Amino acid sequence: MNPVPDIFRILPEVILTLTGVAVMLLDAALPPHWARRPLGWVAAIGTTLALWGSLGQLSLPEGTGFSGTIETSAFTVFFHVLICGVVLVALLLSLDTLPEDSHHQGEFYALMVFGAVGMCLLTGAVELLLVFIALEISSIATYVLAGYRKDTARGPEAAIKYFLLGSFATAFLLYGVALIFGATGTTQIYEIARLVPTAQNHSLILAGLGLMLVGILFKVSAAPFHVWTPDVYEGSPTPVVALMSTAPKAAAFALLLRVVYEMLPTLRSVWQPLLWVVAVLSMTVGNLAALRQQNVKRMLAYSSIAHAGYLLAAFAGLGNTGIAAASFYAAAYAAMNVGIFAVVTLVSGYDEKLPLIDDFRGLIYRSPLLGSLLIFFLVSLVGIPFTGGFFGKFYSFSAAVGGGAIWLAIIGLLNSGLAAAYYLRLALVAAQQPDAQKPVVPAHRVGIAVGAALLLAVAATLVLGIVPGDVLHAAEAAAYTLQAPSTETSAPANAVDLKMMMP
Amino acid sequence: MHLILFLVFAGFCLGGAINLLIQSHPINSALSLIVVMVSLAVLYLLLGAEFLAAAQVIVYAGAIMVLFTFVVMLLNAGREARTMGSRAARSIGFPAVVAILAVIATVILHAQSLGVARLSDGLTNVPGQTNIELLSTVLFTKLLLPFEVTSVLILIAILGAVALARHDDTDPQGSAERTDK
Amino acid sequence: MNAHLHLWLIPLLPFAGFLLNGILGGRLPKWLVTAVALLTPLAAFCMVLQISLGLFANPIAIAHLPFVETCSLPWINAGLLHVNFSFVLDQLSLVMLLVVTGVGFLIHVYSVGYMGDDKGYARYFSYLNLFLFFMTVLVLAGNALVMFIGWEGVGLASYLLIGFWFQKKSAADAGKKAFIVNRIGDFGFLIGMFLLIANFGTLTFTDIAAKLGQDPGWNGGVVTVIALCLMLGATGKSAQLPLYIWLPDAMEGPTPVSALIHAATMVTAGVYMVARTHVLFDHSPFALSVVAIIGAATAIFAATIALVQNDIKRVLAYSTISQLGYMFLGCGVAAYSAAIFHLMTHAFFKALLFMAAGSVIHAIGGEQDLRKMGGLRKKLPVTFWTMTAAVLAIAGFFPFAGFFSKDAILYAAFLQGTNGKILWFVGLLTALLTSFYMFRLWYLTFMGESRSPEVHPHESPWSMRGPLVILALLSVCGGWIGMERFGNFLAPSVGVLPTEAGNMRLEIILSIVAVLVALEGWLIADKLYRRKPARPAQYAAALPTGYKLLANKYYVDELYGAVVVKPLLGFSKFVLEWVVDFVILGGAAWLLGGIATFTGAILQRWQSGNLRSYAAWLAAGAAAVLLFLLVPWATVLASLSAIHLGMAGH
Amino acid sequence: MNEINQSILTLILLVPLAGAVLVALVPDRFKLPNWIALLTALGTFGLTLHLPAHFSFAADAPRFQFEITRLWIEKPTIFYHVGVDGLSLWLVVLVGLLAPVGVVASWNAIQARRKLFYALFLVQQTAMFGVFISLDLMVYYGFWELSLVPMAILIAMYGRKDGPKAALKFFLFTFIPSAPLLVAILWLYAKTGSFDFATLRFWVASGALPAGALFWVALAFLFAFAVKVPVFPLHGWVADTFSEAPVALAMVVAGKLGLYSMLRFHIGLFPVQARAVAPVLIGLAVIGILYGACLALVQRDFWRLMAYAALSHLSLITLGIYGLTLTGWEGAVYQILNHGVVDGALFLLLGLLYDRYATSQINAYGGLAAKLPRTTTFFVIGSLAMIGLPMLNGFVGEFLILLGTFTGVSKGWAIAATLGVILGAAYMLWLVQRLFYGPESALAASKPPQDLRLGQLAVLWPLTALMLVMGVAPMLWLPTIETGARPPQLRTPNILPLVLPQSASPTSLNGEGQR
Amino acid sequence: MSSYFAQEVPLSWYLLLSAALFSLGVVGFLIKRNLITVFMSIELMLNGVNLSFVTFAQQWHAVKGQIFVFFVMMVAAAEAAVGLAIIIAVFRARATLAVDRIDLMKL
Repeated sequence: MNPVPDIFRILPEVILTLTGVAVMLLDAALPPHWARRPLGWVAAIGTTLALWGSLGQLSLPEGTGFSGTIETSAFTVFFHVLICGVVLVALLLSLDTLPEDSHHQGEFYALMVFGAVGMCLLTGAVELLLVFIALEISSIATYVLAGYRKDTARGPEAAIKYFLLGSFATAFLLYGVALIFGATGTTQIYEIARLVPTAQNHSLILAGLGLMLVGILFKVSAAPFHVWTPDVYEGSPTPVVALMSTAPKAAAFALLLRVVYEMLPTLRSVWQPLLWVVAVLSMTVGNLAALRQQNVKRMLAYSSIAHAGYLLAAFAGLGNTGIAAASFYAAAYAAMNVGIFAVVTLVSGYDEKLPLIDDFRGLIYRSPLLGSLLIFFLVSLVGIPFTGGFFGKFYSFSAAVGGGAIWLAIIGLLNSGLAAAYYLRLALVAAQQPDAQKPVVPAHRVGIAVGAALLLAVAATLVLGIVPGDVLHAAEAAAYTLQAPSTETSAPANAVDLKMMMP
Repeated sequence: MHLILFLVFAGFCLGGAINLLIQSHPINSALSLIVVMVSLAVLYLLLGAEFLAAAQVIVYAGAIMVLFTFVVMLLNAGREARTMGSRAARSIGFPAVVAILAVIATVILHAQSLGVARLSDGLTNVPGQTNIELLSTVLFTKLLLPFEVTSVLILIAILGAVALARHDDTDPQGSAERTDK
Repeated sequence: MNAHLHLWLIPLLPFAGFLLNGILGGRLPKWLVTAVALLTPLAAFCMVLQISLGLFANPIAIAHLPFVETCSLPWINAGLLHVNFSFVLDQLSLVMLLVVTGVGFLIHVYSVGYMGDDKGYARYFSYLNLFLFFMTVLVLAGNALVMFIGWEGVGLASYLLIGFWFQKKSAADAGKKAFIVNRIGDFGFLIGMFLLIANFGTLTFTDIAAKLGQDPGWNGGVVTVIALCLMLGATGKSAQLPLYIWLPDAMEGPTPVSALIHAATMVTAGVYMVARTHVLFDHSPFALSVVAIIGAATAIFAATIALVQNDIKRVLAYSTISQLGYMFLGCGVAAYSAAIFHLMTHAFFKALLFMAAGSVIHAIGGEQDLRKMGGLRKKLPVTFWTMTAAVLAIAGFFPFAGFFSKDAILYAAFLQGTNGKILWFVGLLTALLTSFYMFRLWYLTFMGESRSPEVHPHESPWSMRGPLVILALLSVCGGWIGMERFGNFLAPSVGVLPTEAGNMRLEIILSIVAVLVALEGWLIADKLYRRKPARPAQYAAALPTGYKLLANKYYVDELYGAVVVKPLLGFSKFVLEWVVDFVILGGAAWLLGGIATFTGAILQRWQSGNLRSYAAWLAAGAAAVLLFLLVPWATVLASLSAIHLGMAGH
Repeated sequence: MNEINQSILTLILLVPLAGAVLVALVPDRFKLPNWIALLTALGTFGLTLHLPAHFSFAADAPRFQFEITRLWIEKPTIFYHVGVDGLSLWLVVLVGLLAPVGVVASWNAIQARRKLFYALFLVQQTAMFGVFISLDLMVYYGFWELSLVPMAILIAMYGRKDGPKAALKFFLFTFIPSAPLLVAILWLYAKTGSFDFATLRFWVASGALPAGALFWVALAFLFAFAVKVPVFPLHGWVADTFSEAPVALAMVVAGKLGLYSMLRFHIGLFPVQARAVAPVLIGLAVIGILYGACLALVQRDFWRLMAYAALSHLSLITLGIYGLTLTGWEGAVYQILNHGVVDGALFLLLGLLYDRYATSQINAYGGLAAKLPRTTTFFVIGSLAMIGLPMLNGFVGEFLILLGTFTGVSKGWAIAATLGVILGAAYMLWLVQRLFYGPESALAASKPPQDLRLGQLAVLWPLTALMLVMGVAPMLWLPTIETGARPPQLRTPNILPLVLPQSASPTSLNGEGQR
Repeated sequence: MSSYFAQEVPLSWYLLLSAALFSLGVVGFLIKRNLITVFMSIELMLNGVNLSFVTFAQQWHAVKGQIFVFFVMMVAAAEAAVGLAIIIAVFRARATLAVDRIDLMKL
């Protein structure tokens, strides 16, 4: 019945797991005084292989494996590639910025790779049980990584905040799953989608949806579930922030797409306004709060909240358009955000001696390369054309306008104007004359690994900004596979007949 | 009978949970939580989940809570300090909890065609198949992947726990920052 | 008619001089600069002379005037505006050309001596040539826009030349003032042009005249408005009330410049323009009377100020304003040819007066104060005699040039009914004052004893004396052409004199009255400044208010400063810059930013750092989501089930 | 030749970009960045001259020429669609002309981090070219936004006193209004499925789109453009930007982009809606003319003076545009060119003064004319051109605009505008006087005189000659502009076909839904 | 009286109990001042959810619900290991377990 061996359906995950195990074992096996840096290269190579492997999955016929628990489709491949790419960049970044005498480098790399397993699974899972496990894998990996600088005061605080609030939110998600299970008797996403229109207890489904959304929106740090973000970003090592502000978020967005568009498309009239409000709230709150920030990482944390809002705006779009726009935005956001955190890592240093915006003064004089890159990524975050940020925003709001949510687009774009204020503040500080009175620690040397990481991020941001056609094409293919054509025809958003859901 | 058992253990559950909240010493809270869990195990039994009842006792009450108490002891955690609480937690949180509970309760009460629980009411209709057989069959066929993936989860948890809890001999940085508040 | 007049060469010759001296002047030897500077206007003058001789020799050719020469390529051809570079040669422009190039050339020659030691020699001559270029363009212009080139251009040249000694603050100020005040006049000119295009669709003078002639309906109304707008332009350029204020200050420039630009040629452009567009004025009696009144008022107003000025050039400047008032008076009574006649004679004697004054100033080392002169008659004989001719001419003594032209204007005014009589009387009074202040100047400068014995005056070089002599001859004989012949010659261009109603006897009586009045002026001056030199001071002391009023030029500059300039600057500074720009607009932007930052600060408080409050927010969010999803749903459910039940009931 | 015509616009876009990359790559030695930038700028200018040389005026010639259409992104359908018509042709050349001027103006002014400066300067060039030639709204929007970035960075890095603040102000002022613009573009796309100018124009004219929404869409377009121009109450950024921006950028920052966009994408796309708001714009423009002139009168800093002067002049052009008369349009486009040329020269000179004397306080100057005769001469000529002396270029545009307003709009507004133009002489001549005339100031005496050098003369001479030529022979330009304002197929006199109120013109596709 | 000895209990009662436990867990998170007890509150929430799963498994006769609970337990164990390790790390770094003192990072 299933012509494809199940193992191919989880090829990237398998590769990543093997890599993680290999790193872990090597870490244990190597003599203690040996450098652990090569382990990072092993992890990077493994991630690259996984990326390649997930591209290979494109040749598989679309379908599920392991008794309908995991799916392989253009959608999963899109997000797999995205996640593996981000993890790869984060690994390369860590390679050069983790201190040489750090004791757990091996574990660090292994955790990153294992986290990637969870994220990849999350995008492919079509069984809520697997979703839950995958979510936990990626979460636990990031909890630990967040607290990786356990010798500092802030590291463990970030970890415990992230951990407790994350578990708290996961409990909500789980409750939601339970209620949906209660309403339909199954946890398989396709079956739920099939059963929902005829299910009896719709309020149960709605409650379940609401509670699940709490958990997912927490992961994407959308307002009002964003409160953890600035604190955790501030306390976590910057390479980890580069990872966790992008990859788990992308995975969570994939999950959100799957939940709302694939699992509950018939409830569009219900979740769409909700996401509309959340989108507006996220971007407004994120941008306004970022205006006064002095700490770069906190500022970028607020900015990532705002970006979650921009991305959620795409959900106002109809069917394929919305999914494609959201997927594209996820990619663009990942590229530029991982890039800017890479730059921030290099400037602030792993031990973050220079966390404040004022510490970036004259960056372009101290290090023209880093200064230019910082400005480049900031420009992309502002959403200037010919960078990924622009097309991300463009597609997202285009989808919103297409879905009739003009006000959302107007609010969003005005917000992006507001956002320009603080992005530009940082850029302009970097372009200012350095303060001669204040000695500054020189930025990290840009090594091969970090160079490659930056190159990847820049290239991705530029490709997404100048020739976004292919990526958009992939996103559209992903959208097509996510949403069955039958539901696509069920017409405009607000025209969903409520009676359909009645017993 | 079922009703009485339910009422008794539900009462234990709620009592334990409330006690968890009002006890100020972590050990007492942990013990209250164990009460909740054991009571839940009984309720699982009432709902025909024998395996889970056993797992609840073994895994939750036995393993997890032991871990908790162990850590409480290890860190020598005393009574909760009377710290200045967060006003938001009360002024925002409590109404929110009430709202959540109210909404969910309403939903549950309005749910249609919810069944009833009977003692020894199995899940399977196949004669001769126990619940545990059914459970394991499903677990190792249909849900094989999640099960396998759990191993990664466990691995990662161990790895993480080791990475975080292991005490470093050298302390290259952070000692200065440790004291800052 | 000869189709190859190449009128465009007339302006372009001086322009070539301007370019050569302007660009290369600093590096050329002085003799070459002089040669270029003199030869180009001379060539232009010769060309004009040749053309006019050719015309006079050939009456048929004169009958074919005006001759229009148009550049085959349009200048501007866009939308409603279709303008070519077109030059027109008719009697009017011919007369003007002769005056402009002739007097212009003489002043060039004079300048060679006067400016010989100046560092900016080449620059000076390039500006002078530039002025001639623009002036000839103005005169030759076949349409209003080309005239406007010359119009603004002479203003520019005037600006440059007044401010020639730019390191003197007063000179630079005066240049700026001249340009800006002229611009106010230009405003009227511009609006007039817009109205012309809007109403006639053309700016070409001949077309306008033709259209006006075709339709007798054009009368008053819009034509009046156009005429008044043009008149506003003319008052600016020709220093009439209320825009005359720049001209006295313009005396800061080198004296030959004052002679050329601020006496002989440029300031008469307004008169020329009115004459050029006379058809418009002819169709608007109201505009004409406005012109006449402004002219008469300016004439007497400026004359009174001139009575008490002590700067030799300022006396001449106010006398210029006054004489220009005469010309406008002439225009205002439709005696255009009389006005042009006076323009021509005035050019001769006023240029002469300025150049003689320049010669005096030159001789006594730059001193311009009349009170420090005196007794120069012996030392500067040539200057004295030429100046005397000019004074007699301007005072209107027979048979000097001024007599004929002034007489013609007064006569024409007298014939204009009751109002004309008043105008005539004002003109007569002005003649009295003119005679008085000119002889006052004459006495103070040349008669009596020297009041600055330490200076040793010396006669100017021949390059300066030569033009004086020539102009003196013209001042004497310039009027002998006679008004009638001159008027007949100009008639095709500006129409016939409205004097047909008068008669010879009346004209002679009036002439005698005018001469007697001038004589009276001389006698008073003679009494006050020769026989009883202490009297003026006594009079001044006896009438302190009046004297101060005159000496301070009626406080008009101060008035403008207080009424226009200061309020404008103050308004700009305080209301616009401070209130509008800074407080309102800046405040609005600041407020928006402030609101955003303030909201941000409030939102930051959300981030208390406390885990439990974070959890509270999460719980609140969850509650909000649940309520959002379920509460409206519940009501919908209720209503829908009611419907459902109702339907099931059936 | 055909191949060149096909690719010339792309080349114009790419050459500065390539130059920027090259500048970024070479070492900062021997003034290499300067030379590369100069050569690139000159080369690009040469390329732009190809356009007028091969522009066809034939009655059957297409309106847009040198057109290229290539699919860029399939969905949403974005075409790389570029082309020029009479409106944009000369603007492209103008941008090309100002590039070498800018390089020369920066030659000595920019001493540190030249690579970055010239690279960004050249990127800015590309962005500006892009705005003028794009016929696809998305591509246009891309360049429109892109043009902000190099400007902001350069103002921040090379600003005089408070660069970053001015840069932020500039950026926010111009960036935030483009948000509604993007929404409007997206809305149009959502309704029509196209970003193409011609297609959208058809759609808008067809009456198929809801009129109420279209009004707001047009307003969003206008708002973005009006800030960029700037139109009166939205000029808050101008003064600070002018006083901080490096000379090379100050010459290009105001005016052109916004004014062109008004012509092409506001009035060109939404003639009916533009007509509805035109009275407001006319009023604001006249206020802007007078307001800018009055404020220029009382400025103490010459950059700020130039900023308010620019406000005044740009408002005049706005008046010409929204007067919606053919005369006014031709004058307006011509005046954009004039303004570019004249401002280029004046800014170059002021920049030199600032470089030498390190202050922009007008009062500190005085009496420079004796020491710097050439500077003075060129400055005076530039000022005269600016205040509209006949025979110099400013006059032609000014006269046409005022005439168009007078005859086509309202006599009252025209008179008020003319008054403002007259005021122009006051502040410019006063500036000239305070800078160059009068007794020599301490500042002037403190530095050895150093008049214009060869490189600067090499720029100023052509610019000055151009002022004269443009004043004497405007017909070298006006016919081209007319083909843009009124395509050759339509020879209805004196009326803009775009704004015919009723369906008198074959191209105006007004349906019933619009009035 | 006989109803007290009934052999069946409506599942909604179980669900209400589950909701109550969940809510109490939330309340615990909000009011407990010790990191460990806060964590315990989360366990309480999870237990509440588990009860729902088991109840619904009974409702649908679907064994997946029970398996889900099984997995939740496993995850809880893993979380407990990591969470307690983090708590230990916090204690080492800050020498306190008071929730309200863990607020170095704010605004």
